[in-house]
Amino acid sequence: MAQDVSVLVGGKAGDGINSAGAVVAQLLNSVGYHTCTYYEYPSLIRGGHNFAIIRGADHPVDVHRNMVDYVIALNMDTISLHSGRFHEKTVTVFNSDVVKAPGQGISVSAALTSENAPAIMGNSALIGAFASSAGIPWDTVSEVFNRHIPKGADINLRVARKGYDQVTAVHPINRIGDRRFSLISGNEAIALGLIHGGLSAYVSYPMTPSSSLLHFLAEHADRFGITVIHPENEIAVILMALGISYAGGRPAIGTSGGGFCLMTEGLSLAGMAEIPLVIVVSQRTGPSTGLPTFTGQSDLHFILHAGQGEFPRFVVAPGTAREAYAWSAVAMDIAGHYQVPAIILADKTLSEGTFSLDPVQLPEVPFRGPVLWDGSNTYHRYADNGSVVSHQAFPGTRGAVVKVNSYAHDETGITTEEAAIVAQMTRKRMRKAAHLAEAMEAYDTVITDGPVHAGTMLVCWGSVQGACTEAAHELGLRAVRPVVLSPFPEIRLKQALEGARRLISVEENATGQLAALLRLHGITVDTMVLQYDGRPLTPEMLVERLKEAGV
Amino acid sequence: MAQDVSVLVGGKAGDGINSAGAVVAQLLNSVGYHTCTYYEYPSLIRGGHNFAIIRGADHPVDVHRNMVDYVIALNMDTISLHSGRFHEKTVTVFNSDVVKAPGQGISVSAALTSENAPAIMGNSALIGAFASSAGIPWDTVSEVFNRHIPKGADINLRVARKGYDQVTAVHPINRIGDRRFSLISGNEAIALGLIHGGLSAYVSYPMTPSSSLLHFLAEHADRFGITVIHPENEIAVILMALGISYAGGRPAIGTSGGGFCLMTEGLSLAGMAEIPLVIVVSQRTGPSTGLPTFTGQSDLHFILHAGQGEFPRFVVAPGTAREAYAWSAVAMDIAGHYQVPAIILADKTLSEGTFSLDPVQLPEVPFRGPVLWDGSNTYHRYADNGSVVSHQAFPGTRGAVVKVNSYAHDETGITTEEAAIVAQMTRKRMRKAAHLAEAMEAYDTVITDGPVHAGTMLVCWGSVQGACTEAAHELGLRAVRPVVLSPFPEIRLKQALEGARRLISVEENATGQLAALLRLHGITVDTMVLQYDGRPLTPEMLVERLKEAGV
Amino acid sequence: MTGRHLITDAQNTWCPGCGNFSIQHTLKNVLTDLEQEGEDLDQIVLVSGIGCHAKIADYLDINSFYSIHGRAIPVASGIKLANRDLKVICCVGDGDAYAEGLDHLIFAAKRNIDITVIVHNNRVYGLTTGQYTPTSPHGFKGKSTPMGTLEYPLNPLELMLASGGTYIARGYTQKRDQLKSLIRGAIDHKGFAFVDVLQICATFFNMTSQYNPRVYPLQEYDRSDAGIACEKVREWDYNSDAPIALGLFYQRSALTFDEQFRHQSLHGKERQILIEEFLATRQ
Amino acid sequence: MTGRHLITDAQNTWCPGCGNFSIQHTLKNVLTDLEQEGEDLDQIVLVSGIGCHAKIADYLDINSFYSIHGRAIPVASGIKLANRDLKVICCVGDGDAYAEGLDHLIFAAKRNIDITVIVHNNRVYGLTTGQYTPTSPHGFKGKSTPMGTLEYPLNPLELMLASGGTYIARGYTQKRDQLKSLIRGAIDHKGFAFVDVLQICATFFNMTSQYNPRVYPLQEYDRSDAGIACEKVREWDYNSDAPIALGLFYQRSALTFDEQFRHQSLHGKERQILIEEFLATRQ
Ligand SMILES: Cc1ncc(C[n+]2csc(CCOP(=O)(O)OP(=O)(O)O)c2C)c(N)n1
Ligand SMILES: Cc1ncc(C[n+]2csc(CCOP(=O)(O)OP(=O)(O)O)c2C)c(N)n1
Ligand code: SF4
Ligand code: SF4
Ligand SMILES: [Mg+2]
Ligand SMILES: [Mg+2]
Repeated sequence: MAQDVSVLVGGKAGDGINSAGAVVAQLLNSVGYHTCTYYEYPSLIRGGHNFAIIRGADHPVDVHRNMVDYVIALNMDTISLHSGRFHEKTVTVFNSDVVKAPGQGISVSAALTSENAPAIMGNSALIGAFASSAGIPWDTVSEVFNRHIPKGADINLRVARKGYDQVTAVHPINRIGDRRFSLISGNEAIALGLIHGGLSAYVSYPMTPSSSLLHFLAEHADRFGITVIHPENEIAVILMALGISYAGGRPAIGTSGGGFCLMTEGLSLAGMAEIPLVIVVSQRTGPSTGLPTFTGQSDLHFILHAGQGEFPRFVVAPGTAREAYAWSAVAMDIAGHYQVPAIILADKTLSEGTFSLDPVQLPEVPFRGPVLWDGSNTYHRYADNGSVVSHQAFPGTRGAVVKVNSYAHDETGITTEEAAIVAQMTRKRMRKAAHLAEAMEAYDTVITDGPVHAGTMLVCWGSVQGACTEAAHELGLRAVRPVVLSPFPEIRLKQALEGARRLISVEENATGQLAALLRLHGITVDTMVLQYDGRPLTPEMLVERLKEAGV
Repeated sequence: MAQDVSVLVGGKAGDGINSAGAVVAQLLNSVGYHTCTYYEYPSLIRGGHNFAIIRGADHPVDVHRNMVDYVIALNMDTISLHSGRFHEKTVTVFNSDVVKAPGQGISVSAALTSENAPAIMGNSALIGAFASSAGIPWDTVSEVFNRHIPKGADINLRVARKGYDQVTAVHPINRIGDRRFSLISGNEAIALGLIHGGLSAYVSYPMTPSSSLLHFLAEHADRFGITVIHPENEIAVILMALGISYAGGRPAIGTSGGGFCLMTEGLSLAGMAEIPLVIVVSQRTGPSTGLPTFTGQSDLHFILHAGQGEFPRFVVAPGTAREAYAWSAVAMDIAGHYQVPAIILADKTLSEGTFSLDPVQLPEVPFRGPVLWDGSNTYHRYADNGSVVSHQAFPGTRGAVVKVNSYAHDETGITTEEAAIVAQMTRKRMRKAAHLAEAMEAYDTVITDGPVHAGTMLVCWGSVQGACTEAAHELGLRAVRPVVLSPFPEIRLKQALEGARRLISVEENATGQLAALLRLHGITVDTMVLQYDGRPLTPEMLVERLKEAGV
Repeated sequence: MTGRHLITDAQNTWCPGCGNFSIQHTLKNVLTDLEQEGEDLDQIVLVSGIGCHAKIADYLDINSFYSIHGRAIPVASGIKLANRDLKVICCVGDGDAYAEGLDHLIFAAKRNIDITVIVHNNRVYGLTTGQYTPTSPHGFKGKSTPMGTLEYPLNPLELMLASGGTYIARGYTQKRDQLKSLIRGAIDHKGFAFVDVLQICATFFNMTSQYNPRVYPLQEYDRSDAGIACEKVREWDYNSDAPIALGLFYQRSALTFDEQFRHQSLHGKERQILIEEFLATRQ
Repeated sequence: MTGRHLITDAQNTWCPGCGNFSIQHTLKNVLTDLEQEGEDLDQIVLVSGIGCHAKIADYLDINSFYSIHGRAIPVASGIKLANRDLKVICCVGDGDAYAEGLDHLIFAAKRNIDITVIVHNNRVYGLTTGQYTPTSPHGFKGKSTPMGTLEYPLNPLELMLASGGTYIARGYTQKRDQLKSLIRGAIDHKGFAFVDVLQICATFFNMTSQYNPRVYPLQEYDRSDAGIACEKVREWDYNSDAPIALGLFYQRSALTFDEQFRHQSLHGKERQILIEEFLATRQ
């Protein structure tokens, strides 16, 4: 039987649900499970209901499930709001000081008092109790605490022990392997991918759900030798980054939809002036401020068309942390090589979820590298010499006058209004799109899963792939997903979808944006399953929705 | 034989080509011609080559032609740069002080000296000479000057007379009617339409080719009882306008692509908060600063998808000044009624061109009017009571607390994160799109011209319709054009295109944005004729391009 | 509506000890006073940006425009321009008004548009969980600057003085009576009124122990003297350990932007005639 | 490249009599001097916004980034951050830097990033054919304000002083020698240097006859005294008929933003190892 367990930890904002969730995930990690963790919290700092669902399995998992096997309840809401997630055998571990429920209550206050520990360590008692109820050996608990809560591990462990000792194993989670994965969030995977791809500077203005990317890179700036800047607003963000790129740096920027709006003028400048730039956009529920801490997939067409005028762009929507890592590195490379903006389109579920990454089998990323001036001939920034791109030189290079320009310009970068030159330079820019599309044939731009001959196929993009893949497995369907959205992998997608009698798109928006994109490429979706309340689809929810749709 | 004459006036920037063109157009207007005038000028204040092509005909005309029958040359460039436009019988009138050419030279300096007139009046001498060469009676010249150059008409007329007397009629332009039309630019037509639609305030930051809309409305603010504001930047523009609209005003704003980028965040706010707003976007050659004084049609998809998240919007692209007038009024009404952003998508050719509008047969515009709160029951800004839209009330209304919100909100306008309410309010907003689409059935959303059974059909949008219609006439094709682009008139367009064996899209961009939009709606374009050097297509250019394409 | 409750049913989600409570309470009291003096509260509009501070738009049961981050001020300006009878109050954050949308603040002051801007200046981005803002002290260790900022803070009062503001004040969330009189004064002031409120952020930047010993009320002087005001304003630069003056630093009267517009409201037929008249000039 | 021509082949399209010629000429002379003193002109970068002024990017044959309206300053900041060896000069317009992108100017000053900003302050939007800008005098009749503006101008020097600028100067296009020394001083200054240049717009706002009788060179005083500088800066408010001081108003030395970043450049393999090391901490 497949090993697959889910643990819910819930409490008030400010109760430390995030770190409790992280420790639980590490406990599962320590006994050999692949994990993923979903965090849900309202847009406020204290109070309100926060929860995490940690799932562990003997196979890679990218999505949490509705039903949970263990509940760690810091407050009563955790029981009452989530009762629908409990099954007969769900083990409940709770703080008996504030929660009345059947199951394993322990007095957190008593545990704290006896160890003379501060209130903030209360979670440790419950984690200890959970570990015990799940039959996780004390050694493992102790190792995880020492490793991941280095500050105050001792006293935390003493508190945890109080909880551990009050509870007996109800429903053991067995050790299933000896490998431990690295647990990282989607945003961390993006950050590491960017670094792998050569990142030299990250510029960003905080905006959920992209902020943790800024925080992570700021924290590790010295470690990775990068410059991290948080300027006055998103307009400054993109323009600074373009300055950095022009001067030879390799910048990325990050934001969410509202901040991206303010970057669109700079995006068009990047397109016209052919300045490499990577932009991470993590989607949340829109429009406008919307639900800032909830997920969504409603910015696809905006991202594909943002900025006045026409210019090629690379858009990739990774669906897993591993893909986020690999494609972020690729995006850095593509931007640098083709001198185009490259957009990594994520969403809250991916950005803020935590996933198991295999640290010894990191994806291999083929690098093209930038096309640099070799110093011969007079340097012309926009030379149209038949090659794919003009050669880049950076200011400070001896003998090169490097002129970039937002106006229509000639090969030297000087403004022109001459019709023939304008048309030629437009073709030169647009040509890059064709080359880029060709180059993409070497990458896994379309992911497929499930039986090739399934009559019904699901098509989706981004993080919703987790639910799609599992629902498809359950229902015997095929799941197909374009990872790269521009240039659109039309041919490969058509091949992947060949033979489908019924095509169902699954998206977290209200209009079916992928379905529209498919239609544009001659692929007709028969049914759309749309989810737009900010909550990500789980496999169970999707199975139900598919059954409603007659699958 | 059809009467159809074209006059080119050329000189340096700062030479007053615009006003010379306007006077020539009025001369043709005075002898009963329908006119249109195209202005082309580089992005600079003095020097550089400017020209105007004025076309007059016995039928409505919306586009200039390549070939001209008269040339008024203020400088040598006008002859040398445009020689390709001259035919055997082209009459050349020029300033012999600076131009050497065959034709009718007059010494402008002599004319000025003899009348003791300032240099700036030099054009009058050439206009006089042109009028004479075209056989336009002196009375007509005198009347036009008195009417349209009220300041200094006398002395201008004396200078004009000098030119008039030195030249004889070569190729007379006969009076063909007694009606005079009103000559207005596309931007003026938009302005008047907005006023007709109830405009109370216009907010804008200057940006070519939208600036003349700001200038016109600023100049006539008192006349039309409107408030005109030019704030610090485009972000302030849209947010101020949203404040005005919320408070019960009826604002419009205007810009071009680069400025529109900065408005996208406010646009999404308008969508979420359901605040009526009309936005005029006049396109120029992109991307980025591009060719600021040249035309383009490359912002369609950006306009259709701008702003994070999903919300209904109305997008109309008028093709003529008359349509600009009518649809601008409609846009005001639609925005107010459906509480959505309404975008009028123009381009430089339409915005800055001058056209003949029949002042006694202004288009009739059916008005729906806003849906207002009647004072009964407690006021809830976002009441979802089964009707198409929530009732509007404005702050200051006794008994109504009017709360609008960029966050996901409940019916009262207070922030919510509850899944069910979020989904319900999303549906409530999206429902407006369906209602709007239905309402559009009462409007002429698709324009057709030419034989119904033509095997080859041209499809286009916006100002390029002028060239399309004439080329279609010449080649016996059918020309079809959606005026409304969102909600897209799919059914009507399919009806209009029924029977086409070959469908050719004609657009002023490099990727075929209308063709893509059609594909999205199941209509496949076979051939695209694309023009992207900033110069509008003329009928002759298009005929040639179509012939090259095998038509 | 009179004698109304002024507080909505929305659940309040500020952290315990947050200075926003104090501002909300003060504003509510000011509104209650106004109502008792015969003002119609339906003529009040609250505009907010996005941030912890901005939740006040949900909490106060008056007309409100809960706008977007950094952009409350142009919204407020538009509202005032469309209806001069409204009293428009803007509650903005320091990230909001001093970073994302600083230009709007400066231009509102320049225009002397008759609105009131209350900055909930907790010197940190609260809602996005603790990054530095333009008024955070040098070396502030926030999530985006874990090694400490490399910049010195702006002095918003000095900027306002340089921008033409006609009512410039600073309050503190722990001096409620004074805060009330400053906010009331701002609302009563005809023209652009600016109140920088030192607001405690209990979670990310609790400055109570720094502020309490340093704050003092400004003494009497001619409030219309820009020279003295400038000196007073520069006494504390939002970074040093200098004493922190609280009160009204500067006030002068001047024409407002909004009062210079003539408002005419034309109806359908009138518009039609004016359009036809205009078109005749182009014949 | 040495002894180079410095002027491109691009056709110059400024109006006859335009003050931009003077700025271009001055800048060219400064560059020539620098080169003669052994500076490598390949290390100079010019960044411009959009407007008449910005055409200087086409005309000077040096590295240039012809950016977008209002946004030259963040571009320049980025360039400096990426390569501290470059000398970065920003030529911006008054519409550009005081309206569309004012916040960037203020934040560049606040950060004291080591770039030079030269504002071609013709007090009008030239390229868009004559609208008022933030420094146009009250009542200015431009195309967007045909009845005259209702606002008073900003005093950019005062704003810069309030924002932490470390080199604040004003020049005039008809005082070329002084202008040259001010620009040279700005380039030599380590930190954020700001030169507001009163520039004649021959076509839309020719102030020659107003400026010529009023301008005078600033006398000696301690340039690092912010108090005196403030007084001097406030003497003329860009609106009144007061005398117009030209020269360097204020200068002080301070750490720059850019010099506080440690630059490390890691290569592929090093990055890989660091990533693996990091991932191990998450096991
Ligand atoms: C364009 C944009 N960028 C970023 C954000 C994310 N954001 C929301 S609130 C906030 C900062 C709030 O700080 P402040 O204005 O000081 O308010 P506080 O929470 O401290 O009251 C930010 C950056 C946003 N909503 N919109
Ligand atoms: C976002 C944006 N808005 C508006 C414009 C149009 N525009 C181009 S230049 C300019 C004003 C230039 O004024 P200024 O900066 O004073 O420069 P000057 O021409 O006077 O040198 C404007 C508004 C633009 N290019 N981009
Ligand atoms: S984070 Fe700070 S500002 Fe926000 S609610 Fe909590 S205490 Fe108040
Ligand atoms: S319009 Fe003014 S600023 Fe522009 S080039 Fe002409 S004189 Fe110079
Ligand atoms: Mg704050
Ligand atoms: Mg200017």
